[in-house]
Amino acid sequence: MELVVFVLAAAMILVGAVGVIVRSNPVHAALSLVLTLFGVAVLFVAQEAHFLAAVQVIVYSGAIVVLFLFVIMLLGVDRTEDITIEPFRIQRPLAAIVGLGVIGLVVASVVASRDVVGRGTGLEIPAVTEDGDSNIRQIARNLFSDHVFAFEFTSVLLTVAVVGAVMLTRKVKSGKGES
Amino acid sequence: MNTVEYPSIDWLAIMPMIILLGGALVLLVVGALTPRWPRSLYAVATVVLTIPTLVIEMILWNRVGHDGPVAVIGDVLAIDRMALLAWIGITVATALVALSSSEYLRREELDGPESYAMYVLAAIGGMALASANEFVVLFLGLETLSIALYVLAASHRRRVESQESGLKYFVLGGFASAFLLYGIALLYGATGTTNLTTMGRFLEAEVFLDGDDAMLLAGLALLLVGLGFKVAAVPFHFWTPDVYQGAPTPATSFMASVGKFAAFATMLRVLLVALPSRADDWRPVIWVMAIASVVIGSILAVVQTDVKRMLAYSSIGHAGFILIGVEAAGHSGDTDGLPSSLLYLVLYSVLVVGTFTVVSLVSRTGDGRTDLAAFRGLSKERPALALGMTVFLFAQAGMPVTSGFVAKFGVIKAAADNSSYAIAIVAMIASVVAAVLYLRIMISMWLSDAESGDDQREKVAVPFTSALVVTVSVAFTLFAGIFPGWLIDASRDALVLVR
Amino acid sequence: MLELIWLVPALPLAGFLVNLVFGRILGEPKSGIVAALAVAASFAVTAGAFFDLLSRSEHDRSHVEVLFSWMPIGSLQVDLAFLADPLSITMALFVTGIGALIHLYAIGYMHGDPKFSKFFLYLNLFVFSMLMLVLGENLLVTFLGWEGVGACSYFLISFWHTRESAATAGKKAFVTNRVGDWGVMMAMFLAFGAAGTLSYSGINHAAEEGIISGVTATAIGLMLFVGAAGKSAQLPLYIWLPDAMEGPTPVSALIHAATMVTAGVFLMTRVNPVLEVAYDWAPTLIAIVGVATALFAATIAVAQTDIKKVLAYSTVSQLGFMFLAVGSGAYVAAIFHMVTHAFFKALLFLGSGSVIHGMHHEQDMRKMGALRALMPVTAITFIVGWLAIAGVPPFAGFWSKDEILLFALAKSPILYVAGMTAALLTAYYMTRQVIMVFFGEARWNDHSEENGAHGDFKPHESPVVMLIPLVVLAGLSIVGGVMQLPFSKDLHFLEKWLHPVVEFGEADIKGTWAYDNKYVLLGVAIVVALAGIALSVAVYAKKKIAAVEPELLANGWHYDSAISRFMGGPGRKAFDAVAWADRTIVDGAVNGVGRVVQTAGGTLRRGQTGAVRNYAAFIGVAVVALLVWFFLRGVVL
Amino acid sequence: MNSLVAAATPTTTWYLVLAAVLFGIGAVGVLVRRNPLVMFMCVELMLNAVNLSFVALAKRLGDIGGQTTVFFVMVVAAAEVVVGLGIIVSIMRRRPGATADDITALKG
Amino acid sequence: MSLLAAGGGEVLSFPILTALVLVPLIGAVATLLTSARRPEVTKLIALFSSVVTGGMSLWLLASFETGDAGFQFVSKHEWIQSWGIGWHLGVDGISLFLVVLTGVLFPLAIVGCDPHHDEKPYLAWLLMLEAGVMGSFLSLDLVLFFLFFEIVLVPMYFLIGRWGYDQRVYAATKFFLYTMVGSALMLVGIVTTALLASDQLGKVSFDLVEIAEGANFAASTGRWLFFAFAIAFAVKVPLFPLHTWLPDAHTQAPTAGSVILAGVLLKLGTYGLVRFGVYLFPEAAVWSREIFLTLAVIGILWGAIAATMQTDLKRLVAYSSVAHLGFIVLGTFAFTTEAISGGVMQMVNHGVSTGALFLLVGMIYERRHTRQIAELKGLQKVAPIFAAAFMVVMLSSIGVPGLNGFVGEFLVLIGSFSTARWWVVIGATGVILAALYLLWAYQRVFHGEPDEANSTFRELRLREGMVLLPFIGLIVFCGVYPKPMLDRIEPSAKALLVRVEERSGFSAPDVVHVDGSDEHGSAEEHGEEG
Repeated sequence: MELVVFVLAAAMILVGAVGVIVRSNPVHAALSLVLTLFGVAVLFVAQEAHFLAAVQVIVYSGAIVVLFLFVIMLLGVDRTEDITIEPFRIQRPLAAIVGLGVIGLVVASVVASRDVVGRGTGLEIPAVTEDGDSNIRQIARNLFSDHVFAFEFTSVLLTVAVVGAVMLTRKVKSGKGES
Repeated sequence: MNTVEYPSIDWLAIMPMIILLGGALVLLVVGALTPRWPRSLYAVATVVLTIPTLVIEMILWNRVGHDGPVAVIGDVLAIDRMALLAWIGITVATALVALSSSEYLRREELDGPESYAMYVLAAIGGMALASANEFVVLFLGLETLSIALYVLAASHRRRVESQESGLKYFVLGGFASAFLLYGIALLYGATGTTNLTTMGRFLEAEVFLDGDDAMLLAGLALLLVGLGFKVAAVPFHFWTPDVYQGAPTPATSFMASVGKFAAFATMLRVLLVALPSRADDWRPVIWVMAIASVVIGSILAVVQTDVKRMLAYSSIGHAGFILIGVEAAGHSGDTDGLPSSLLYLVLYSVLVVGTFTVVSLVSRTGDGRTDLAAFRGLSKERPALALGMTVFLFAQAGMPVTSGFVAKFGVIKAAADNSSYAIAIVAMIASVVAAVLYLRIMISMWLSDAESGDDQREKVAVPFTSALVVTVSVAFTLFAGIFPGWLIDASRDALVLVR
Repeated sequence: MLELIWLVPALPLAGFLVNLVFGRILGEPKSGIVAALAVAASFAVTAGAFFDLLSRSEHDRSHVEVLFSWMPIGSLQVDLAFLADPLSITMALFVTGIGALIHLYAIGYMHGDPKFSKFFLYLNLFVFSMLMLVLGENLLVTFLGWEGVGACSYFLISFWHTRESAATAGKKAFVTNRVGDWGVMMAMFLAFGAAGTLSYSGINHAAEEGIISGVTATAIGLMLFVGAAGKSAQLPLYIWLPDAMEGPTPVSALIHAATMVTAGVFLMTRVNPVLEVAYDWAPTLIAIVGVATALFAATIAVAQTDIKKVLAYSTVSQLGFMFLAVGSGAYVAAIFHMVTHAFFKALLFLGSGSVIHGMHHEQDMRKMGALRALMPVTAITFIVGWLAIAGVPPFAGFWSKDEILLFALAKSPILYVAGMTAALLTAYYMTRQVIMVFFGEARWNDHSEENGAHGDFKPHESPVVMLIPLVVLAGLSIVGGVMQLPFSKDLHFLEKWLHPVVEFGEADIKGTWAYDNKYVLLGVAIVVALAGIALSVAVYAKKKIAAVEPELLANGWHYDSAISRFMGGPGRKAFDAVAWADRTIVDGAVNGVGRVVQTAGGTLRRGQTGAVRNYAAFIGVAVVALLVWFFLRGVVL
Repeated sequence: MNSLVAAATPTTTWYLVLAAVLFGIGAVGVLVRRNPLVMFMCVELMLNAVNLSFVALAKRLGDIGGQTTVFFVMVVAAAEVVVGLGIIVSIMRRRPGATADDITALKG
Repeated sequence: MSLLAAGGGEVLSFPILTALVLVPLIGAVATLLTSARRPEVTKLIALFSSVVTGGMSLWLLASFETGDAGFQFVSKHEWIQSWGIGWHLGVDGISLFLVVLTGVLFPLAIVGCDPHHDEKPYLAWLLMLEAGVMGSFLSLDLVLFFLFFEIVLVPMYFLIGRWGYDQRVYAATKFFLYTMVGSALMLVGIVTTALLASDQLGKVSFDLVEIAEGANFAASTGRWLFFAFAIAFAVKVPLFPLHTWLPDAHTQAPTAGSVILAGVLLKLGTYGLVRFGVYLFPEAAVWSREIFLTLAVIGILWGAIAATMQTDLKRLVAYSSVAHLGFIVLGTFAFTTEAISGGVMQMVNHGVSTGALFLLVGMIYERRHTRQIAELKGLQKVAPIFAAAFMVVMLSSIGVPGLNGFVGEFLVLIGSFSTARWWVVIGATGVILAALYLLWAYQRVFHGEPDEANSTFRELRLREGMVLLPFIGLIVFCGVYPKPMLDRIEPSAKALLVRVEERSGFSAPDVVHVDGSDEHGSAEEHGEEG
């Protein structure tokens, strides 16, 4: 059962991911991204991160991808991009090296040290109890104990984002020094 | 079971950030509600904002002196002297940049509270980054700083270069921080914690058999990628020249001062607090990065014609010098590396702000004239300014009686102390190569004759605020060059980290 | 009186200073008179010193007068000190004496020259240097004078520096002398290394005590000879002396005949004990070089047409004789000949000067002749000089030359024969000169219109100031011989006088065949001299025999021209090569480094394409590299 | 067959490997795509890969911290998207249809 | 070696050495502060401060305790404790006359030649340069020395670059970078030296004396360190083949620049070799003496030959410097009292005579606006006094006895002969070449009939004569009566030598009453085993 879920989700994820980088039309790419995000969400559930799964679906697939699509439409850059030609000759070989290298090496490392992961740390996360939100509870507790500073600090981050968006998109006053 | 055990909150420790944040918000809100403020009032407000911050940072400095370094708020923020040194440096740099950009923004018709708020918010991010004792906080701080910098880089809406630099910085930044984050993840997997102190203790205690630590090391590798990108060390430096050149000059100086300082502080903390037991693994990498940075930075700088680009490459070289200190710090029982790096950062931050301030003045309206030709005849037109620039350039070249010499001397001493002479010699030779570029700027300022059309050029205006910044920087550069004792001692005190 | 020995050089120096400051104000002729008086005064002092010395017993006829410590450092202690002993006083006497006369002469000769006072400035400076040279108590003071006279001769040769030839000649003299000076320096270093001092007494003493080993002594001796050869115009360094005739004639007389050129002989005599300790081949070599020079120069003199060139080569030749003497251990004879030669050669030069003066600076003998009548005093005195140099008894030259040949024979017949041949030639070419200048038909009339400036061209006798020295010197040339007459030991005044100086080095020829038959030799000498004269008369007066003046000899065996051709050709090329290497290789390397950096930068910056995707790719590759490293560290290593 | 299936229950390592692959694909995407938006999407892929590994590791370590971290990552991602799209919009306004390769005024 | 350690000389109420450094510095600042509208005031201030410095240096000379080998007038203060760097100044027989030379040369240079533009910064740089040079000669702390040694580049760079001739920028940059490469290595050397010494000293200290006293480096280490220093100095000297920056710098520099460059700046190199090379690493110095002797001799000949072939008068003089400096290095590495003292003498003498030569060449340029020998002719006829002055200076440079040039050269050669015989034999031929190139140049420039371009050549003016007079006075005096100098130099030179012999086992043969040749052999053996 678990296996089936994993395989299906993995398939979704990979198909989506590949889609993102091979679909020449940005809109399609965005949609394949959604597929991946869903897959990830599924695996979150499988890993008992229900809250994150929810957030994943809502924030990512919901907000972010929509934002992407919105921008694509806004700028009208939905014209297809020809993937077959590559202006820089070395780019693709390098990409191959990077992709395979990163995947290979990380996988190798992960596999090499699979036995020691989690050595010496606490017990398994308690399985779902009678009130089904223990995961959320735990996150909340963790959030407001260990990570309270980080949590508060996100406010700064978000302020930056907001102010940044304002600064960037305020329309240009016509004037001298145009370049 | 259902209660949350909140951590005790050391308000004083986070007061600087709170002040700055509050100030930034006030600035934003009030600024948004009121019409355009009179000249350079935003800047003044920002400076005013930094004063109490500095005071509290001093108080904290003394407190650490008495009670020793502590990690606060659930051990996520390290309040030790390295952090405080970084905080002070960041605060001062922010104030200087704010001052130097006030007239710039008016000139470029970009005036408004946002930029200043952005500086302040970025500074907060930098502070969090510098004292983060927890990878989550580190990541948040990093992103806050970076995102702010992306915005600042792209903020000159009339210059397409500015937006280009913003885009490049953003794409590559996101790319790099993904690696960083992945590194954190793997470290988390290998050690079961995201807290630097805990991780450090865990790794000290733990013994790894062959291959067991592969994940840990992979994480370390990816972590170094992220950090190396932030400090603009070769081979993660590619963004630097483009972004430095394209970004509005004050933003550039902000990146070069605050950005570098925070990034290096966190790099030192991560490597020395979380991963000291792995020094033998990461030191060689730092060694290579350091040498590559000094050499490539210098060589590429020499062939440039755009001053901002030159300074960008030279900043890569400087990063290399700082990395020499980091490398030294990686040797067991070393007591020079960390202080020398910090000393270098303190001196360099002020230096670079001063330099870029002059550049921003010379670039004239439109922030376009940053090629060597723009500096031609500056000695005739603005002798004092030219003299100031000369001091900065000689300092960057590491000439004695300037802070630059003290900085270089420190790291060289640290390197020699760990008998890594190769790196010291290479670095010094590279610094000679780099001297060429500083000389080239000085040549166009002092030695080259005026050419036709020079007199039609817009005059270089030197507004008071910028003059103030330059003066302060020059004074500091020379003073620290002649009487560096107190700074050296301060950086020495920073040796005791939260562990 | 000896305490005042320092006055001897001091007075000319004073004269120099006076002329230096007031020369222009004094002008002509006062500055000349001042100079002449200065030298005359120092002559007087010298004379006083001479008698003082004479009054002493033979073995403390030596007095050292220390002025101050010159270069005291470490084990090197050099004083600025004077040594008054028979040798130095002898030298000083004729230097100052003849110097005074020539000063007097010059007052007349330089009449009307715009740089009149400057001439005497130099002349005084020269006399000062020369006196430092001869009176020096140690090699270094001598060297001071040695270089001083070199510099002065440079000034004086190129006195008419607007003449390219004069300037070149001066430079040539200085540089050639420098080659010799290198030798002197080497000798000083060796001597210091060996004896730990530079004072003559110390060095000679060390030599006599056998502290200086044979090898070192040989080295010192030869190095000094290199110096002497430079200063005294011996093979192969003689080339500068003929050119030196570019200078005013009094200069030629004073410097290039009487005094400076004899410095080499003086120096060798000074250190005769060292030569004595040296391996035997060293003096022999000196003797050979000497006689070779004598012969060589004589052959050249045969074919010269310039009145002064003849005398110049004859000077070289005569100096050769002196070195023959030195090489044969006949130091007394060397000094003897030096003195007599000083008399008659000065006389001859001054005479020729008088002729040139009378001929309005015409020096070509082919344009002279029959001047006997027009300038009688000059003619007569000149003839006296001629007889003296030709070796006709009882004139001075005869005795000194004979003494030298005596010792030469004692050393080796070959030297004697060569010497005799040289003597023969001397008689020949001097007679030739006298005939061409004073006898025969006048060859100058036909040139009268050419000398447009003074169309009515008529040679005239020189003024009295110029004639007085001639007469005096003529007298000395006649009686000079009495200093050292061979007939009996009691007549060896000079030998007795110099004995304390040369006793160690002087060769003992008693019992040799030559010594026993010295009267035969006298006869031979007379015959040879007369033969030479007769031959010359036959050729140039009677025109019995066609004159042999091959171009080869006229050009001095092409020796000089060969050297200058080498200097101008390969030598210059070599120098150019160095300069080229300095520019292109040494400096090229420096600029090359710069270029390398530039190129490297140019190449590297192509990686900075500006395309964000490339950057990402490069970063990615770096990531992989990092991962590889750490993976190896983790798994493999 | 069945037993085989039963035997092969996905362990953390499977997740980590999957994440690595996803990360790699994302990285490649950044290198090969020219449309800034799509490049940005690929960065999102990479972040998701990281999130996945965090979650998996959190499960394996029995430490909720991992999941909390993911939460923060999402926040950051959101913020990045806002600013990133802002930048892209502002540049695309001036250079419609520009690809990443066209934006190379600064180089050398 | 307590001799050198003893902070000899009476303790002064007034820190004369510090003043020597600070007065010109203050003068420089003061010059900058004067108003541009009153140039005469500017000049006056500059002149005043330089004259005061000169006066102080002379006072130093007067009150210097002859016969004391140690450092005198020592002023020692803490500066950067945390790094063990101190403000430690002192003067001994070796540095004394260089200080005096500096003090004397600068006023003359300031009076002697005016810049064509921007007099104010020109004077300021010049004074800053003086401060730097003084500091370098007086520093007894490695870092302090490096600081001055390096900072000297800046004023010189601007003097050449702003007030030089057509190729000035190239020349200035070359000069700056070339010297910087050397000092880059030296900095590493300095740091390493102090750190290695700290094990034996028990603390990190850059104090020259403390290190020299307390530390004794292993042979191999010492050699590496020595070379780190030596390369820097070899560039500065300049020692063949690192000399090519010199002709460019000299030729392009303004007259005052050349005078100072030749007069004192080059001496930084030779002085450094003595003070920080030989004194600090005797063993390494002895070990490598053959290399330096050979390079020195090559330099002597190479410089002379290259000089002969120059067509530019100033360039010719520059190359002659290469040759002359070769003698100094030769003397330094001969390790005998005579030779080392002679080397120091030569440093001063070369400063005087070459300085004067550059002044004269500068005057020629002022009048004719060319330095090309080919374009000059027959000047002696139109300007006899000028020619005479040139002649005297030239003769001193040729090394005619009775003038200063000879003393140094002679002492170097005679001193070196016992320990470096064959090098001396070759090197002495440089004396011949010197006569060749200078006389040839003189003939081409001053002899002959002047053409119309040169027939209007102006005779020496009173002011110029006043500037030249001290030079000529020194030339004659030092040549005739060098004793006072030698007496002050000798003890320090001896002490240095004693140290060398103690540390390296090298012993200069005792020349007195022993046959040179045998001794020579033994000396060589010592040399090799050292």
